[in-house]
Amino acid sequence: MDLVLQLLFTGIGIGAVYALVALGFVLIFRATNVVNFAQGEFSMVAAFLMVVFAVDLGWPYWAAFLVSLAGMAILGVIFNLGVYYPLRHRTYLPVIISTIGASILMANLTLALYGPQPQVLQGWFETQGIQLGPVFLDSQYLLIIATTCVLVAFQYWFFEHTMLGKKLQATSQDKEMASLLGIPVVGMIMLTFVYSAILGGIAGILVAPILFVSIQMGSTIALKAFAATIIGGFGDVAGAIIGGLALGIIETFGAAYVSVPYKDGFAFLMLVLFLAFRPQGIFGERVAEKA
Amino acid sequence: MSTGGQNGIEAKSAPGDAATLRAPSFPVSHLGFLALSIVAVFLAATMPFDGYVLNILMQAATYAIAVFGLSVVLGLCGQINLAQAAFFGFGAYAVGIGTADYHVSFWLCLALGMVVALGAGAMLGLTTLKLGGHYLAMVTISFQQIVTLVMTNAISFTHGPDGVSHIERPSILSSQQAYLAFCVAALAFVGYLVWQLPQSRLGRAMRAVRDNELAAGVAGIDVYRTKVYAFAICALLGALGGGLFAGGFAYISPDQFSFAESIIFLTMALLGGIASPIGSVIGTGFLILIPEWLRFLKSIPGLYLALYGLAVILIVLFMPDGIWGFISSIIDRFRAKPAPQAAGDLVLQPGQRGGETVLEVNGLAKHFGGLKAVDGVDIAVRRASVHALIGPNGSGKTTILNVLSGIYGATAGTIRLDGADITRAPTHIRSIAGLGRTFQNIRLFRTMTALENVVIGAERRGNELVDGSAQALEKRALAALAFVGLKGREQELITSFSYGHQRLIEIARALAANPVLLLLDEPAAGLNSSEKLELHALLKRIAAQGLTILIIDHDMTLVSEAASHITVLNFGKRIADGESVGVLNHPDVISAYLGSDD
Amino acid sequence: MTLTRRQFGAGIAAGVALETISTRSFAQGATIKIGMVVPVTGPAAESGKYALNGAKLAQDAVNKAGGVLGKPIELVVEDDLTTNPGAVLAFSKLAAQQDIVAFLGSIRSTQVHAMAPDILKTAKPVMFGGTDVALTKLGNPWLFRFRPNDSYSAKVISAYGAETLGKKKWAIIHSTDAFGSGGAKALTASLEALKITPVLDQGYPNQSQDFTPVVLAIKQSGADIIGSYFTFENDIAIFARQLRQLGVNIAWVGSPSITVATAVKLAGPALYGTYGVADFAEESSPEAKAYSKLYRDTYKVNPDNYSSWTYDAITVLSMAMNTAKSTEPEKIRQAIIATKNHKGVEGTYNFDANGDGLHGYNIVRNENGNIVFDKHIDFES
Amino acid sequence: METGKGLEVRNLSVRYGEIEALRGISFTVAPGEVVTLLGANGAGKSTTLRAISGLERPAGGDILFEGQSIAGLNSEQIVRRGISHVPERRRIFPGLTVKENIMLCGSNRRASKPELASETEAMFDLFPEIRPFRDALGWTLSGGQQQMVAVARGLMAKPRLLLLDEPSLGLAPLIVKAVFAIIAEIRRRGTTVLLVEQNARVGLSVADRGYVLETGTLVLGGKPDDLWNNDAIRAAYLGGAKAKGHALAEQA
Repeated sequence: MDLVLQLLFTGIGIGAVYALVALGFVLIFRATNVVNFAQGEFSMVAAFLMVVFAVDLGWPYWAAFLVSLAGMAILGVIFNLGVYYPLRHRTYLPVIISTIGASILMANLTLALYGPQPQVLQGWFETQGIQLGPVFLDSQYLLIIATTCVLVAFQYWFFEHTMLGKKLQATSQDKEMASLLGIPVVGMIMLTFVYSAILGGIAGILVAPILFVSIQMGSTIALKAFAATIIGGFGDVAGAIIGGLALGIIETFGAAYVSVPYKDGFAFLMLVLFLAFRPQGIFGERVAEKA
Repeated sequence: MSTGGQNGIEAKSAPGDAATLRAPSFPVSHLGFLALSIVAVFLAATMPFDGYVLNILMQAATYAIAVFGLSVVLGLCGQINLAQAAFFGFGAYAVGIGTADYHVSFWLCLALGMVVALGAGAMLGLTTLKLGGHYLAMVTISFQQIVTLVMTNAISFTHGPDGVSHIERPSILSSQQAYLAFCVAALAFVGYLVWQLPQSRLGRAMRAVRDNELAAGVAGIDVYRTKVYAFAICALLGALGGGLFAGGFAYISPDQFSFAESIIFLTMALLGGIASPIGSVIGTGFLILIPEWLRFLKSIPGLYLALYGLAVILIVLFMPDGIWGFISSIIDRFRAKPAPQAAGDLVLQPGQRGGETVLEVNGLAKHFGGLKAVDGVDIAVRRASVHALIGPNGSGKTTILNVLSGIYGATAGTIRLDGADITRAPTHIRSIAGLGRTFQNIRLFRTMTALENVVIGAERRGNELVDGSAQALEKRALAALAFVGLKGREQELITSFSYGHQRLIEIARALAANPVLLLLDEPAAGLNSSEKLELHALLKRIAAQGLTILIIDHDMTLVSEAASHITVLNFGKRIADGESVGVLNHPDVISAYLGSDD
Repeated sequence: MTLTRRQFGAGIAAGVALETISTRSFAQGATIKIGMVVPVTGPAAESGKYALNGAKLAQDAVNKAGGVLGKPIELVVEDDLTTNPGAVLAFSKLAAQQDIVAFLGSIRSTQVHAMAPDILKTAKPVMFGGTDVALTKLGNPWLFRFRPNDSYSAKVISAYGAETLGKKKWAIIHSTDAFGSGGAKALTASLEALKITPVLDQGYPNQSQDFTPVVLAIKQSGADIIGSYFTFENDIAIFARQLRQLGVNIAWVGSPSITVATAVKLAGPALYGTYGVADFAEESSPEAKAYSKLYRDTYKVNPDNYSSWTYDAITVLSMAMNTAKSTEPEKIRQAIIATKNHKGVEGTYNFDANGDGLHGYNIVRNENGNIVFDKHIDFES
Repeated sequence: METGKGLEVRNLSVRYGEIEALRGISFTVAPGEVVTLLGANGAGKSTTLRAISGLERPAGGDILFEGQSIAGLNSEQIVRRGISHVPERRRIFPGLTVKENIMLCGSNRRASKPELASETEAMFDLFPEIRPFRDALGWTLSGGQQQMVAVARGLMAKPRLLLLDEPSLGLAPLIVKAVFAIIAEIRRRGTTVLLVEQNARVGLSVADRGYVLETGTLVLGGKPDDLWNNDAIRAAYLGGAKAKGHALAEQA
């Protein structure tokens, strides 16, 4: 039982990381119908920015955090202008390739600028965690789970209770109609990329104290997050969260009870099963195709 | 996932492709290819290359074979495959494990690897039934990841991450140069086949599926099977390349067949231009050479891979058709147009099985959720008549046509064509049964010439007027184009035709199939008045040959003059049916169109 | 520094005979070129940088001491992209340059495997650092190993853990790549020789984000000592942290990666008190001490085994060429094989007929983040 | 018509690649007027509206609104100038509620959220039929309800010119009547309306003037009664004698 609880906690923790990155996927997909294969690199870049500001320059943690996220916002703008916007009228394939190119570019540019050494980034808390009976709760995982909850709540509030959120939704559902209502569609898409970059950045900064800051940290998480997105159903925020958590838990338990070396296989096996038998994900499409 | 016509890659492709890939009319280029291949093989066998150049060339040659596979599945058929490295690995591991551990003949291992990959590829292709776009991409990524995991972890069989060393190759090819020459020969051979593929029945089917799935189905192509074939061929070529690669480098390990490698294969295909094997070779060569050239940037780690990533983005942004697409469009400007070919007369001899009624629709309904787009409609089309189906916007006409041709399944009712029940038959089976149609928004295969479009129509299984030989197909297609008045423009690409002429080509495509019944969906939409007159004359000529036509159109002048019988729909129901003149003066019809008086 | 000068006294003497320089050296014969295949990019780019650091130090030392046959040596570096095909291409590119007399290969065994067929064809000596036992038994006469192979690391880990620490219940944790699974196999074998059957043999995939299941498996197995083969530093650091967090504080003797600077930095306190085998240990010899000081002065970071083997390789290679008075591959080969009792920074080199130079390991301990030399265990070759 | 007021379309042409959808049409809509564009499918009616609201770029000609050229502006800018377009097939946002759908159109001008909320309430007064569905998602509504939401949404922009594209499309006669009653109400309140209809009788019933389009060309224009009694309109819809030769009545 102790074992199960401990595995469950870790599973939820790692699942929350997938969920955070998956949120970014879903947002961009909903706004543009494009899968951003460079989403993981957003996390990596943010973590390196954090290292630069908090470790190398020795700024206070919160200041470094805010400046890093501001940096991510700028990256989101550049990404939109350089990688997505010029291709917005083309089919999905060139956009996929273009985001893959962007991911190679970001990873290796970071390597060129910062060098290959993995870096240490301290967590928010001094203490490592809490011993709760037989279960050790890592403080950073607790923070990640809490942040995921807060961000989901924020996202819910933002999309359901603000005009801006409604405008973003309208843009993702029918761009032409949105522009007829005076909604600045180009700006909305820009905003989506900025927000996704920030979300990816938060995920990266939160996970850095656990996984350390390395060039390839983004791509490993992103593939899993991608799987989580499909399991949850593309285009559904709640689905991304559930999918991420489910994946984290299944992976952890699968590793404990089935096989550690094939751990990564569970994610993809689940993904294939979902695509074969329930391609619409756990929740299905929220919006019917034929109105 | 949408399965619309634009599913897949860009509909527009290198304008030169179709022309450059046209082989049958250029016997000289066959010889040219042979000569070039012989020279390449000779050079590979005799040039005093040092080890580095040999390795580079060997890598390029074997990779290019795998990239050919992608040019088939992606370029010809428009389906994405992000697992080519896995298939490459199948071939490599078959040769590696087979020769190193079991000392089986290289050739046998190579063949075995190709067979296994063929099976796996077909299996992957089967998923296209339900999935397209991003989902398909994700399935192939998952397949790739699982294959990598097995390669790494099934240590007792694959040697795990240690990889397989001491891979053997046939004794006659034991020298590096001999082996390279052999790889180049294989490259040339496969390249020739891939070059010729677009002109084959299967190749045309793939291109049709890529350009427009709906139209392909309506033209009698089994879309699903075509995709499965494309995946299988892609996997087969991947495995061939991988097997040769293993023989060339004598050592393989799982990281050579990872997802990252699949991306590199894809980029190679895109960089060169996905629609052509020449593009594949160019792309492969570039992507193997560029990192080598850029090694001078090594003083800053990561810089050249960063530039590589940037290059990928720039290519996608500014050279959508790849390098070869760019070059061939330039070459194309200086290419002389082929001489017009002689065309015979088009014969329309629809076979006759059933009785007087060619199409019998009973109680047909199509509901979309709560929306009753078509609600219990009866239509009977008499043999050799022109029958019109009319009604205001949103009355359900196009829905009926889509149900008739199998694009939508019927909610209720039956459809009998020439005596046979086709209510549940898939699109291509209906076409084989003799149903031909055109679309309201023209659905032609846009990267092909007019002739190729019409040849696909003529190829319909069940067309008894052609024996399936290339000459017979071409002859019939030429006749069909001449029949609609486009003689002399057969070799031009669809994009160079005016809108009105594109409509005529679509009709020619349907006519070439020698259908039992021709469905015309708003053939006059978007035509100017002189084009409408031409269309009218054409309809008369078709009717004169005894072909039954069911036409939907808004141009009442055309409908009333061409059709002998009219069925009128409103709100998904039949509101009038009978001889033309009577129906058009029917008060319900007038009020449906002009609004009721009350 | 004094050390290296002394070493190369003979070299200076040999360098006088300029005319004897092989006619094989071509137009730009002003330097003796040594090719080096190293990961400049990719996941192992970091270790590549260290490897280069060590090689450059040796290059400077050799050149200051008069070079080889009177000429300075020059490193020609090619990036292997941290991939096997990359290594093959990098090597063949270097091999195509006729004036390169010898090469430094990779520290990664799979890359050496991949390059081996080309090395055989090139027929010039290649110094490498991969520790897979099989590499020097391929029947390839041109391979020279400058680190102790895995059979020694396994022997040393098991001997130290079972005999010095007196632990009998072993959990073996290893990456599933070539290095990890090879090491685990060797460790199981050498424990069996000590009549010990491990209670747990657990592989994990590289770049794992979470080791909770592994740690819990160790907990359940009731092991009292961990023997580990980790490939990547971030993996070992994540594992170490989770191990401590979940309350496992048993003894731990690890493969060399547990001692490298990055792992020590990343893991912090989680690795305190662990033991590692280290081909390089600062305190193990006066040579290693001198080298460490030089390295630290030059690069401002602590030295580790990524740099020490390349340093030794360049040193021994230069020495061999000076001894052989030639850059003929066969003569260099003979001279390297003949190298006995050379005190390098990694240990004492006694080359055997297979091309293995070292036959033992240092045992080091992580004391509050400092790697402290414990003892050196050598075996007969 | 005095310049500087209403809408003036001058020699407008629009191309879709090969197809010339509009071949140089000119017409005007005076302030307060309801003008109906009639014509068969594919005649260019929707294209005209799309060009005015900025969804299509004109290939030639000009579009003046209140004296200023709006040709070439994008649709976001045009809606801010006071032109609201209710497009064909309604285009309700399927994943937003009715209330949200309606509220969104207020976003072209500066209005606080409470203001928008109270204006939305006012819309429900105008369209009492959809008030019960205020919190239902868009896609769950019937065609007629969707049409009302679409019109309400269009009105929320407080337009001086409302473009309505086929409001009767696919609706049962009773619902069509209801929708046109609302258009009459909108007209009574003084909003200028440019209406596209295929249903000529209904389309003309609320109009001050009408025009008939045939394959991208205006063939006829005039008062509703004159148009209704003109054989050409019957020809345009039901075939027969061509409508050519009828002079386009120029407005005073």
